[in-house]
Amino acid sequence: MRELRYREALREAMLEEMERDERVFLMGEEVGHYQGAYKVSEGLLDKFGERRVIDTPIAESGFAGIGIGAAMVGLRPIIEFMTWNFSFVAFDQVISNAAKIHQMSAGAIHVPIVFRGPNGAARQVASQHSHAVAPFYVGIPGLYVCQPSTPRDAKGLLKTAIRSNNPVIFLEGETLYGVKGEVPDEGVEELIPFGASRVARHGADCTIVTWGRPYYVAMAAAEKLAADGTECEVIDPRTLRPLDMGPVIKSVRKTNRCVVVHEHWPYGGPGAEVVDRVQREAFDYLDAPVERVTGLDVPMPYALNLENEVLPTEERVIDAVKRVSYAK
Amino acid sequence: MRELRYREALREAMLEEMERDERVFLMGEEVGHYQGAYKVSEGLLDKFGERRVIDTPIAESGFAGIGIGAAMVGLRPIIEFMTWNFSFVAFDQVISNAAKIHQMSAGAIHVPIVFRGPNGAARQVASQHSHAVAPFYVGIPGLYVCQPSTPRDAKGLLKTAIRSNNPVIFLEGETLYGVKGEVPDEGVEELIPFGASRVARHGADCTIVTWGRPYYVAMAAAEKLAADGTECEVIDPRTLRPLDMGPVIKSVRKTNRCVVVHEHWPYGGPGAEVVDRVQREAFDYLDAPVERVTGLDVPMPYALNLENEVLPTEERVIDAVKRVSYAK
Amino acid sequence: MGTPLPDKDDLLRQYRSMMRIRRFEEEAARNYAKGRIGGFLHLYIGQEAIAVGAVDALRDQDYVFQTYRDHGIALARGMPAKAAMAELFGKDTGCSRGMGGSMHFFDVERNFLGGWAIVGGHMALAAGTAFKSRYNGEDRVTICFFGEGSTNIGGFHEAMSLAGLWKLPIVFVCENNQYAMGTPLERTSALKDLSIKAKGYAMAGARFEGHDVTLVQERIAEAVDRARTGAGPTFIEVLTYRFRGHSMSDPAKYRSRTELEQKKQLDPIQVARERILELGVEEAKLDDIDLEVDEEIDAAVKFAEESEPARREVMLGTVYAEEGEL
Amino acid sequence: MGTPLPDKDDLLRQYRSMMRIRRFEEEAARNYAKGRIGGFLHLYIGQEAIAVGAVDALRDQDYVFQTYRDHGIALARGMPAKAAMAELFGKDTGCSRGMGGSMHFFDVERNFLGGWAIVGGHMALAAGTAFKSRYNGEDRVTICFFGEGSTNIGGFHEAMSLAGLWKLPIVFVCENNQYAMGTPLERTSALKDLSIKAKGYAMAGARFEGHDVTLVQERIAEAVDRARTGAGPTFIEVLTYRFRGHSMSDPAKYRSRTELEQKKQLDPIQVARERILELGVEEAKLDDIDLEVDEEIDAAVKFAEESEPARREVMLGTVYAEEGEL
Ligand SMILES: Cc1ncc(C[n+]2csc(CCOP(=O)(O)OP(=O)(O)O)c2C)c(N)n1
Ligand SMILES: Cc1ncc(C[n+]2csc(CCOP(=O)(O)OP(=O)(O)O)c2C)c(N)n1
Ligand SMILES: [Mg+2]
Ligand SMILES: [Mg+2]
Repeated sequence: MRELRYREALREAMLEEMERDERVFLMGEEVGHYQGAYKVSEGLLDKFGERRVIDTPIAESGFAGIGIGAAMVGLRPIIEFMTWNFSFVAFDQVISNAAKIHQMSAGAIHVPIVFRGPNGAARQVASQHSHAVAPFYVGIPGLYVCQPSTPRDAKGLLKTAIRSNNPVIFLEGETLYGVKGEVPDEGVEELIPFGASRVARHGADCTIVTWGRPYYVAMAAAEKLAADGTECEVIDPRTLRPLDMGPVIKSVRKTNRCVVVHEHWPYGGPGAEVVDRVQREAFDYLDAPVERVTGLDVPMPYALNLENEVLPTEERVIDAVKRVSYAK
Repeated sequence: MRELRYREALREAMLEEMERDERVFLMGEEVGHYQGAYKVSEGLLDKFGERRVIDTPIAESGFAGIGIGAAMVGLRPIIEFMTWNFSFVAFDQVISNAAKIHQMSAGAIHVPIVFRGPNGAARQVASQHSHAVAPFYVGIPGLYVCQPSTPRDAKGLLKTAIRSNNPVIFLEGETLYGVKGEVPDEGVEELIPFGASRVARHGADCTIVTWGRPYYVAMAAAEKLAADGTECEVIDPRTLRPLDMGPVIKSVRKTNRCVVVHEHWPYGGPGAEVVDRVQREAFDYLDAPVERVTGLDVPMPYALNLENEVLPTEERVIDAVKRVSYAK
Repeated sequence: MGTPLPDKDDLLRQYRSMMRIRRFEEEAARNYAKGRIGGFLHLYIGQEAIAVGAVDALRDQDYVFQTYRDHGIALARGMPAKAAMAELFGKDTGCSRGMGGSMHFFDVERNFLGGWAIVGGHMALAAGTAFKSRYNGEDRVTICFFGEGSTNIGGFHEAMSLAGLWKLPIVFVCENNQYAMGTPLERTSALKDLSIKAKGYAMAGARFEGHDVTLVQERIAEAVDRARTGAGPTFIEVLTYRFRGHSMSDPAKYRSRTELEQKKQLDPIQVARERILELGVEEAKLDDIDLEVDEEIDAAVKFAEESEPARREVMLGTVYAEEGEL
Repeated sequence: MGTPLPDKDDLLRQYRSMMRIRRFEEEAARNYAKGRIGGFLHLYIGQEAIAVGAVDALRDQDYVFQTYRDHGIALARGMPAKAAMAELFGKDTGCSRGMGGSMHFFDVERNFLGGWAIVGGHMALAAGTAFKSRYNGEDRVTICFFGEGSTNIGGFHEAMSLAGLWKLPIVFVCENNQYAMGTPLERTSALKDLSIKAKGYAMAGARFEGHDVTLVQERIAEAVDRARTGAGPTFIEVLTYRFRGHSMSDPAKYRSRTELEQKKQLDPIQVARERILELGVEEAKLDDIDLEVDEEIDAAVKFAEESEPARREVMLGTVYAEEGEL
């Protein structure tokens, strides 16, 4: 298999789906002539022209709404938020419209739309630009939420998202765009289904559930722990809604311990939801409370030394695994 | 003690605080001449005049922002959202501004502001108007979140909120406004502190944590269970952020069982957070997994028969308590 | 601009359509009072000429969006009164199968795309359907209604900005009924003449009275034509008045009896009735129409009463759409 | 309107202020390239006459809001270069103690209230401070800057609507530097002359070139005066140009070298320099100023380098404000 960067994998997904289906278009700020603020859409304007790669003014609520409206009558928009921080000005469009229309119309209207863009901290962009937004979207029935960690998952999930007949929240990562990883060769089509957690690392001592940027932190921590004799099973849910707990529960029944590692703030969100379901579905197997390693409960400061403290670190993951293992 | 309606208790809190502090003002749609869409602010315009009771156009993001700006330079606004559903168009103002300013300015600027209004289902107002919004706000550092269930808590917490030097999310309930309850007599000032859960009912068999409208459902269920010999301890956290787990943990150590009852959707939010903390802090005391009784995971339909199914019911609470008690 | 000369048959048809809305809503109000209808119920009574005139300026293929005050346009567009009334009753036979209620009527077959309850929230959606028409090279037009109170919210501005910039085939119709709930225009807008707002978006603007269905049809047709021929969107302010409160729970104390009575002089149905009589039609003809309408509405109530309640399976089955080729 | 005649001393002071901004930012760019500054860094180079002219139209008591492109106005308002540079370096001695960075400068003492990174998000805040001035009966004015790309977002519209309706003492200054990131105005707005937007809010409007600091001061002073005397807000469009990319990561390929060179002919600092020489000041005097500014900026870099990093205690201690009487 070839290696691609996460950004390239996303681009390929869009390119292939736009070639496959004329109803698919990309709309957002700087997606066209500028080639994307983070170059995810590089080359797409040249290939598909201004009809299908559409630069917008700064009006997230407006163009999100235009996307939803276009989806209601048969198109399949990909709406790029330059970053997910800017989705907050379009929040009502997503929750009150995109998520509701299919049911409100008793199933008469479909809203096949993908909202995508970079999510989470992006190195020193400070508190208004560093939100990990999953907690705001995972709870909303009517939406799907993807947060792929690897290039392969990014491509396969984005293709599935574009073909979905439902609104999809697609959370990428500015600090993931440059990450390289294996992706199926050209011509080999891979659609990764929603609701299929991936076991990224096998181990019998502790289950780690993680997604997004902290996936790499957890994987690195797992390597270090392995050197000390503790083998972690690392599971990436890939889609946070639906949340496939099957492999997690199976793993916890084996390891009897669980640590959840995520970037978002500690209170609630998918982090707490995973804990809730683990204690519910693997209650009799747990030898210790489920622990979480999260972003600290503060607005993100600008200074790098502090940002590094706020985000989950390998040390904090290792400590948590040790705590649930009653080690040292 | 006298009896007041929840709506009257809120009105008294505003009236007393506006009399006490000239910097406090009320702003929102129909709060003045119309006397409040739900009559919470009835009479306040007559008493304080148009300078301090301000009707706005329909521009939630604009007037929320004006409130925040006014708070930055020394005023103490109460911003009424006609319902919390409409806070979604102002979401960015709350998360990116209100919650961030104090830290972004390194503590130089204060944002003493209260956002209040009715939250949750309000009988057949359908999916765009029935959001229980706590999950969207509880996770945000920099905010406090109150959700009082009783008139007394409504008054005492709102007074504390108005005097707070921080932004407060204050979630009322359209279906609570008419509820009557004891409130300290006139002249007896009661400020209920944030982060102080209230034990509403004592019992040794099962702990129920609940807030908002479902508090009454849980209390009624507890009475029925008591008739059958199961005594529930019902705890209302009153503020969801900070979340005072002390009394809950203490209770679970006694009852060894816990059920959480809330209106919001099942995924994440304060519901999952309570579960997370209970399993973490009372792990060795739990005889069963913590269960939750929640609003169903669907947009709220209009039809009354379905709305009644979506909202937590006494039967579902009773069933959950029985399940965690391994009864019947 | 003078009042255009109506065609007799058109006017009779429009009279019937307006009367149908009026009787439907009067019946709805009665049934609300009886507790058979719940939630919010916003009546369109007094504004009927706008919906009816607009529909006649449109083709069947054109898309229509409205706020929560949506019974009028839905019925004008041809929704059966039965489906409308059953929706209010929360029944499975309703136009939204009991999921939507009064504020969320849908009739996709007639390209009536709702029924929206968040002020300003539907305007970008409407622009999105116009975007799609252009994307597909169709000559469809979208018409989007909203109240004058909605012109201050961001959703209005962003939809207007994008539609103006991209010259989308859409007509924005602001039904200025003078009040947003209890607040009169002068307390929500620095502008008196809202049509001036069009200038800020380099868009065509228009402003006229809304009680004469013939005039409404003609003036909206101009804008529809502009949109259909690719000449860009229009922002229209129609001056009107609602004869009832904002919703059933509003006693409308904020306006005087005199004001109301004066405005009722321009009841669009009365205006049409008089015009029809002037055109030489016999009164009995109109009375026949009234009777037929009464019968239709009575039948709708009966239908609604007797229908099965909204179904749990529909609720659970429509949270997500099925996957697979669409 | 013709160009007003500048006063020599004023112009020298303004020249120094503009030069200080220019050198500060050039130094910031160098240190960014060296990796000493992180995140986003948006330079104001080319637009200096606006900040400096505006500040001279204001009183110390007046409130000032700006976007993320905020170094210019902060320095013009009197923020010490040391505090500004230390903030970019993420140091505890920075104007926001390392919490805010480039986009979130604050200097409450000088009533400079940020430094905001969400397009349109700060405009209602600014209106809120104007609301407060009126509430308290103070004769303060608020000035709020933003780019032309921000005029399409809801936050702009709602702040403008409310300020217009309530006649708040505020001046909205749209710095039209022709581009929003890589997008030129003609692709974001149907209007060419943005000042027309004022009409939609029944607000006074103005439009002028931004390279002549004297003109800027005079024209903004008119609007400030209007606000201070209770005659209502003004929407101003100032035509300008940024000589650098949108931020440090933007090579600005979307515009031609020729366009840039042509615009640089109207470098506000050069324009001021020539005007000063015309007024008979010796070149050496200007060179002295340049030298003094260089020294100040060098000292600022040194100060920033040597300062202690941002502190964990500040981060944790400022999530919530302490309670108690304020
Ligand atoms: C964003 C938002 N804010 C507030 C409301 C509550 N609300 C519903 S209708 C209404 C008044 C609307 O007035 P107008 O736009 O003039 O329309 P009309 O009801 O007169 O037809 C308000 C405030 C809402 N639905 N959405
Ligand atoms: C709501 C929102 N959307 C997008 C962005 C990303 N963004 C930052 S600056 C900018 C361009 C702004 O252009 P303009 O308003 O003209 O100001 P200028 O940068 O030219 O000073 C964009 C798109 C943002 N910060 N906020
Ligand atoms: Mg109205
Ligand atoms: Mg610009």
